[in-house]
Amino acid sequence: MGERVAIIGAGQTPHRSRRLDVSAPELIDEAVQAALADAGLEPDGIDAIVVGNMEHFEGIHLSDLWAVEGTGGVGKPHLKIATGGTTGSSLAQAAYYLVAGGMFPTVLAVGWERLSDSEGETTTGIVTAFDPIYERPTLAGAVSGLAVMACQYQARTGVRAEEAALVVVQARENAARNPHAHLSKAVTVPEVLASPLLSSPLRYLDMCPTSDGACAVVFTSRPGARRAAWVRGVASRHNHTLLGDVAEGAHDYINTLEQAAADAYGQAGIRDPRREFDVVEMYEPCTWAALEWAESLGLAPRGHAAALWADGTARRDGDLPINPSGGVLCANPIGATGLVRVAEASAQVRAAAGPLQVDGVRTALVTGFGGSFWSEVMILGSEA
Amino acid sequence: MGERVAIIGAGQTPHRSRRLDVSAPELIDEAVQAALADAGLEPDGIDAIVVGNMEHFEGIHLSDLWAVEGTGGVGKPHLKIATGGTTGSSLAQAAYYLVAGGMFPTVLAVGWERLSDSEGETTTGIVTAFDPIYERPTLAGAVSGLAVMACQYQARTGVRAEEAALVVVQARENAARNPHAHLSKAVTVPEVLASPLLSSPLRYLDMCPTSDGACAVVFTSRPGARRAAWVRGVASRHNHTLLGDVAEGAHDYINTLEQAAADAYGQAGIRDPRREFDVVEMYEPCTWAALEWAESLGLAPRGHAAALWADGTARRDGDLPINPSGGVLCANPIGATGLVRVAEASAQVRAAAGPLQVDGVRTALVTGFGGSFWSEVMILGSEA
Amino acid sequence: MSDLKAPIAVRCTPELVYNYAAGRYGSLFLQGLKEGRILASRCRRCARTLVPPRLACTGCFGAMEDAVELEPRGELLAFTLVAFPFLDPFTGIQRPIPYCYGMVRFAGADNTFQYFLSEKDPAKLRVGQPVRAVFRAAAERVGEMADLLYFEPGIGG
Amino acid sequence: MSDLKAPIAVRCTPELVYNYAAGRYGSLFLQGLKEGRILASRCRRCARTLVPPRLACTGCFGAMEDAVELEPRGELLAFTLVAFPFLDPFTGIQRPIPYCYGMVRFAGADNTFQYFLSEKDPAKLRVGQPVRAVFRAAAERVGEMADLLYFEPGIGG
Ligand SMILES: [Zn+2]
Ligand SMILES: [Zn+2]
Repeated sequence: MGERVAIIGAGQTPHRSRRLDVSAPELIDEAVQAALADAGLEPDGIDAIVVGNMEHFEGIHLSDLWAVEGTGGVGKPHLKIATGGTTGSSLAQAAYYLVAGGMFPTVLAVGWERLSDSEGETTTGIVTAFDPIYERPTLAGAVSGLAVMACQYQARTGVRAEEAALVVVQARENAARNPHAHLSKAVTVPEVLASPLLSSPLRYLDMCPTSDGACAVVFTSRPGARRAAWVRGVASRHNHTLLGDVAEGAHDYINTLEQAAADAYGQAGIRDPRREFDVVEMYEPCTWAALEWAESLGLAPRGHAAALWADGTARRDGDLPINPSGGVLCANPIGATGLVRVAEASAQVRAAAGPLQVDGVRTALVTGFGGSFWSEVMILGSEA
Repeated sequence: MGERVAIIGAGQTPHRSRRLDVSAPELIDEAVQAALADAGLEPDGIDAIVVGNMEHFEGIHLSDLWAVEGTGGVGKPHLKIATGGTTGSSLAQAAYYLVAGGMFPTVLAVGWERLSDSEGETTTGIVTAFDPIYERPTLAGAVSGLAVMACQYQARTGVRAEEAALVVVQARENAARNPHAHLSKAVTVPEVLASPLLSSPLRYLDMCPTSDGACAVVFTSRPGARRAAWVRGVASRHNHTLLGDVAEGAHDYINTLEQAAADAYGQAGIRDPRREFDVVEMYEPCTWAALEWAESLGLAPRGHAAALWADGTARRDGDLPINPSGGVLCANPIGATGLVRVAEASAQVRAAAGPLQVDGVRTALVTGFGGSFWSEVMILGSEA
Repeated sequence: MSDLKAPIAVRCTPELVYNYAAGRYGSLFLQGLKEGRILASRCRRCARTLVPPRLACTGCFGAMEDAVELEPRGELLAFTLVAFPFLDPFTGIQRPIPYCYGMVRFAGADNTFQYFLSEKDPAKLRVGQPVRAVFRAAAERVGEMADLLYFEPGIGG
Repeated sequence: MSDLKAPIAVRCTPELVYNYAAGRYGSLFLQGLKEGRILASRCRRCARTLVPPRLACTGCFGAMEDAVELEPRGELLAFTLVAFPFLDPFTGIQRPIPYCYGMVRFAGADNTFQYFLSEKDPAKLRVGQPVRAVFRAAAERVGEMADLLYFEPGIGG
């Protein structure tokens, strides 16, 4: 049902720890201009704009108002999306629905964040996203939320910290080719294991950074002759208010991802995800999450995802490259992060990924994570 | 283009200065249950939910996460909309688009706010919605922003404060019939003129209150045999980041409203708004705004809207009733306020407005206001 | 436009006050803590039992009309030791570290409850361990979350 | 669920710090204030002139590549006297009241600029009045908005 929808262009800023040379609208404008150029469009070729960040990180409480000069949205249909970590993937889904619904032929999705503006107090900001009475007293943001998940995963599977560490070792190798990446210095397993403990079992190098950056992606029902990545599946599963309801004891912590994947795979006719995807751009906020969630996505049997990284399968030249961009572990401008996954995967499908290009990509899997262990999945393909 | 969309039910909480007896999700649930009952639906009859507030008023920075237990949104497609004062009208527009696009047959829009949770510091919250470098130093929230507009209107038209005061005198008369209204005590013109100065020329009784409350409205493409208010026109105009760009000197301060009205009137075939509308539910945050904006809507010639209130036209038994509910001047749970206008207007069209019912309503005009003098317009009719 | 020689940043340190209504169900729970009791809500439609109690059932969106008291003990399903510094949004100053918290399933509940643990060495904790709730002395309890001090490893652990 | 006898509210007073990058155009403007100058940006495509200067033209979304200096005077298009108390988000304490601000169109600009007025009696102000910008003494200017003290009524007013 609905129009078929293609991605025909994307743009990113370099993601950095502090972009003091640009204001927020200027930062956004960098990504928007790059996306318009990549899509071969002028501003008047955009029919509507969806823009997102998490406004408490900047303390600007109408961030769409603030951003409008950077997006080119003055006088256009303009919608802000802010769903926490999933903001970027929600932007992509909203843009998809707006185009698929037939009312806006071409929609620009714009995600951004300036985490440096809150002087590194990202955890404080994240804590204020949760219930003030029951969960704020204990929660230490995404770090401790993910640590609890990792504890449960470790207890269930017996996977060791050195196995999880391989995820960031490989991510940094990939990021070394990515000019947009925030962190691209090589790290080793012993360095990961010796890095400071944040929240057991998570150490500093297990966790994603906080970045300033922006990303924009053009969705259209009228790609004409342009190289297109077609949206073949879209699914979102948000769940409960309280983390205590999320953690009630499914066989995986984040069953929203398994549910969203099943929905999207059904739409795209994917039966064997391990074989049918040519590349994955996964939202992996920490090393342990990459392992559990690869299993939730059906890329490895339960308890055995570590082998994907250990045996080379997930390498950029492996059988199923996972995050050839370096992923969230190497750049995390939160409101843009999920959209960067879409931008990278669409570039792979469009054979426009430059130094990051994986050979012969026809089908790509994209995920988003956020909120109270919310999950979003998008599948892109070279054919509609 | 798109599916025809009807409103088949709506629910509100009573709007009060402090609802300490319910938490935010419980407050929301009151409105949701009322809307489902009014529409004759069970929760499983809702295909998607759009929910909105302005999260900085509660300091809860994933308000859709917090609200989900109240909306019944667990596991459903679920989108947060937060556009400042326009939040409620944006919710209605988003729900309309989701249904019109054909992908979700029935969508529930839910708006809410608990302004008492920030201990009355609503102005502080609103200031943080504006540019931190250029406009926060001077701005005193919506109060001073609207005062500047009123100053310009007064200078241009010569309208006197006692003429503007009639707007709230009539609003309170109407609110006396409305069990949901926050303020329903009668006031007189001398009382308005003697009330404390907030920001010249606005006095305390010229300005809307801050309330705790919630509202929910059901939009569907499948009304069946239910009484329906059909959406016949939808338009939104958001503009610039800086108020200094807004105020650059059009003949009316808020030319977004004139533009949005022209767009929506075109969709609905409205040529003579003064004659063709049977009732108006206008977002009037202050008395002076009601005057200027009635002119922007074409309900009176420029500079002459005060006559609508002076000669009885705008009374609930007048020729063009404006805000028979009492309007924003009598209840203002910000994230719900624009949606309350839609709820009230749809009830009028559905002949379901009870003690507020105006005789023979076939066509209703609804507006929303917010942001940097943003405007939204929706037209409802008894026929599709 | 000229080159950027000296980029400027503008500082703002807002201090805001929020006062969150616990509402009917939350007030019941906090009042229960004052009495040293753990209160939950039960759904008549799907029999789900949830703590803290709330209006709408997470399983079926039904109204949870029955309050039930749970034994103050349960099973530890996951835990973490928080060791990094950050500003506590309740106070604006750094939260004392290190501290442990975990997800506890009360006996008879369907969900888990996130709260502090007494033990500060994660090596001494294990998933599946029984734990019990420890309250402030009765005279010091005021009807707030902090009336519940922490969970501590229980017998059988 | 039992009746609600004593509703409970939970207080939270977060204190947060933000440090906003002015960026290339904003830094130019603030540096200009330090020098006692009003700098604007001009669009090559549509000739619009805007103050403060910014990257993207509000008229055509073109890049505003030219900086221009404006005379420090203009016309008062609207004004208000703020007389009610509220917490200033810059400081967390009450902003000093009363104060006047207005919308000023600089000579040569297309938009208006919102800033303080020296006059505190609105009866002495009128729409259309000429005003001029008054700066801090040169030695005290540091490159921030407060380097511009206010607008005061000018000759011809
Ligand atoms: Zn139930
Ligand atoms: Zn221009």
